[in-house]
Amino acid sequence: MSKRDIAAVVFFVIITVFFVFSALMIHPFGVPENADMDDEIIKGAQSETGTNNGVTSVVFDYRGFDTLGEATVLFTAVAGVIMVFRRLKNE
Amino acid sequence: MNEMSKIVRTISSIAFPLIIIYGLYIISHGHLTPGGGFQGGAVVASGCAMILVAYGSIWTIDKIKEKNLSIFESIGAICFILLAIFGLGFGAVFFNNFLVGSDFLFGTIPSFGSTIANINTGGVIPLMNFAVGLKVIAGLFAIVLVMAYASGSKEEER
Amino acid sequence: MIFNIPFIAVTALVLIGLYTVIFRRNLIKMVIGITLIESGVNLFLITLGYRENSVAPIFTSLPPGTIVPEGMSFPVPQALTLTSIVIGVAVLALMLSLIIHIYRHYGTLDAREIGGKEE
Amino acid sequence: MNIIDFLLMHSPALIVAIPLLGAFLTPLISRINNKARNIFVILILGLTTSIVLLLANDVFTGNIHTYVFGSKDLALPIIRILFEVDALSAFMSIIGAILALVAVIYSWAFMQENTGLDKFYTLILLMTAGMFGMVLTGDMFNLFVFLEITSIASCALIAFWTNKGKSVEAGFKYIVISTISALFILFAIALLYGQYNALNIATLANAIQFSFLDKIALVLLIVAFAMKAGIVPMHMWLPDAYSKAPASVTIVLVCATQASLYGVFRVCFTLYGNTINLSPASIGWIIVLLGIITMLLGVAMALIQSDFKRLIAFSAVAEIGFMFLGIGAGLTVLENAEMMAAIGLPAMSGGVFHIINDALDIGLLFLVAGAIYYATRETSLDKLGGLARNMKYTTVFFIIGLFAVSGIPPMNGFASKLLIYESTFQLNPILSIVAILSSIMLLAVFVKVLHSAFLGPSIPKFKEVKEVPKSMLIAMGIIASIIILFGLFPELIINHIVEPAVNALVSYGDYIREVIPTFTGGI
Repeated sequence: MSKRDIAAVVFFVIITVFFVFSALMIHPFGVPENADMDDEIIKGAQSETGTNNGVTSVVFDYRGFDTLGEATVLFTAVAGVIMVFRRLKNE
Repeated sequence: MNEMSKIVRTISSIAFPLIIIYGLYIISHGHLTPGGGFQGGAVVASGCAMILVAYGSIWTIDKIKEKNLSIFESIGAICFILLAIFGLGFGAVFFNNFLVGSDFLFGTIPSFGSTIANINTGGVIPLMNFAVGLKVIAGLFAIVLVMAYASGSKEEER
Repeated sequence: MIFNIPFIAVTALVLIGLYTVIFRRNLIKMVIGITLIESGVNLFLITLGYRENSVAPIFTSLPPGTIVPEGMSFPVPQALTLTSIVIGVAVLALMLSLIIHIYRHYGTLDAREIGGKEE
Repeated sequence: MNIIDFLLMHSPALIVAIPLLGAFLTPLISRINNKARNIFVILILGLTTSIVLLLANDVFTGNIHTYVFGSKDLALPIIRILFEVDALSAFMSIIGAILALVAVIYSWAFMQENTGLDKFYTLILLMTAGMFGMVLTGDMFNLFVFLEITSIASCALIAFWTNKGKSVEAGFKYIVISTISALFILFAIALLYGQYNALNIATLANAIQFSFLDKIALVLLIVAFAMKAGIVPMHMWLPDAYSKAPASVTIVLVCATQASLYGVFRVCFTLYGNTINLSPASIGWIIVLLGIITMLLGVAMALIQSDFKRLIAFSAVAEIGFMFLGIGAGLTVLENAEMMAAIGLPAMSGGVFHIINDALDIGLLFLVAGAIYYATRETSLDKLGGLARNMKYTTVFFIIGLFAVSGIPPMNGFASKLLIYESTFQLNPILSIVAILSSIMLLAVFVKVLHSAFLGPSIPKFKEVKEVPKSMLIAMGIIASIIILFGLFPELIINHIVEPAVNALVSYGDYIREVIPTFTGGI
């Protein structure tokens, strides 16, 4: 095995340990420890944003700027793909 | 990509309008039921991709150029960011939901708890859903179209 | 312990993906690995937002007897997952189009062969 | 309310929104003609730069700006996205604004002969907007989103010359590295969210218990950001990406790398600042060691390169080492107030000052390399020669960059490196000797370039080479004049720009207290 392979194995083992421990130590499924932010959002969703859908109220109102970012990511990818497949001058 | 057999083309022509209507329904009811601009846009874009697969990329790129799709995408994105900037004029901050509680379009506020669906709610959210929907339709279809055309034209060269 | 199955699935997905990215040489397989890691992370996010016996946070025709807000699952992780899925699609599209170009230039998809070749 | 107050109040949002709107409009504007598009892009970035300077001017006096999206007041618990601008964020956004503006001015002539330019400018604007978002945001998930915008845009731009296999390969390498690191960051965010049900940086910093899961999240965050910032064990992608991208992209890419460096600082100092129970001294020594290794490796690799752009890329790696040396040396004495005033603050201001100097010096050198490529279509040092006869201005700019990067007065590199040498000498003489040695080696590297590319006998192939067009000269001139300005008046810059940033880095308490008034920790 080359040095590079050994480094890859070590990296993989360390990350494995991290992920296994985090899956073991996080709170049990279905019993969150803390719910401040989400309770506040569910309570306010109808009166503040006028939507019946809590998820949409988060996506487009409470965290609307994230959605702008998300739309921008898609825009970036489209621009990137079209640019990569553009017609070059000498072709 | 070459066009497929006549059976496939006919079936996809029949299914295409239904898929479009279903996608538009998901977009326009985003504030009431599960779904929204991204999901509905993805449905419509996959309908368009079905047409692309059935008729072939050369036929499709004759009908609609990726440049035009890119313009549509820009318009969707500009509408979205303008709706955010309008909040700055009305409510003095970005992403202010300035239509909620007004007598104008989509201004009704539903009562707390379980309610029946009323499409005239949500403030700017339905408008944003439409803007994002337009953007996603044009964007995803442009990606698929460009990639299909580029990988297809290479095959012909060989 | 049986209730923690989603977390086990998350770990499995992430580790299979990571294994594929690190130890496979084929570029398409690397991309598949990245997609697997991404699904694992998305599953993790959405799992964190579940409360026992809860319904989706949608008020239209709510089942009678639902307590608000305790009887509803969290909306924020769902929104985050939505964002992360769209980002994943964008990255996937770009990676695949670069792979098409790499294949045109080098005629192979093996990462090591590409690294050794001159143009 | 007059227009200045209005702009100042909304500036955190406008700094991101204006380039985004510009990017969305560019495909429409480029329908008119190319000249209109170029002017439009320059105008958009000029407007953004002026708003950044307006905001920075206010922030450097000690205010911290917060901006809540969608609501006027800041209600607890924070459920909306929050932008929080302190002096460090303002400092980083100044770098980004200046270099992005220079990059588009340079591109006018440099990219003129290429196709697909409307997408090129769109992506440059998107990359700049993503960078601003990364440094201004106060929300972890928002940071992830903007990180992705930056990396997708830069990946597409690195692969701009798709007719060259190597640049497509560099782009692919970059996107794989950045996607994996972004997914690590997302996983760490999910860990934090699962425990504390919050995404706001200040709220999280207040709530964090430093449990085992938090430690995992910390390691994942630091590994991911360090991978993107090109710190030594994870720098493989950096020389490829820097050397294969068009020169005007590289200069923005330098800023994007530094925005990731900002991510490391924000995570270490603010998010975990209150709870990290390793002593700052030991973290400081780790950072110093990392800096020394980065420096030596970068210089050693730069010495053996024969490709001009690759050589500059490796010296960029070495420059990152200087920043780490300065900031790490400051951390080692953080707990001792006397030593801090005597050694720590100068060392840290040297390190932070070097961030902006590195961006300017390396940026100028890449622009010179791009100019040579434009004129001769060649970047290999073995084939170049005698260019000083025909390209007088470019040679002058190269000499300015050479002096600046190797820390010779009266350039800006001297000001920041002197601070680092002086303070590390008091800490441990070996450190400063190694730093001076690397500087001298950098000088040797670039004198070699000067000799082989600009001086020497003229090569028949390059007899007809002409000086590059005006827009490229103007772009290089802007950076060169800023370099000389910083070199002539270092005190002014250090007092008004660098020291507020250093204070923001050290005193994380103010950042948290701006959102959560009851927070008591912090220096």
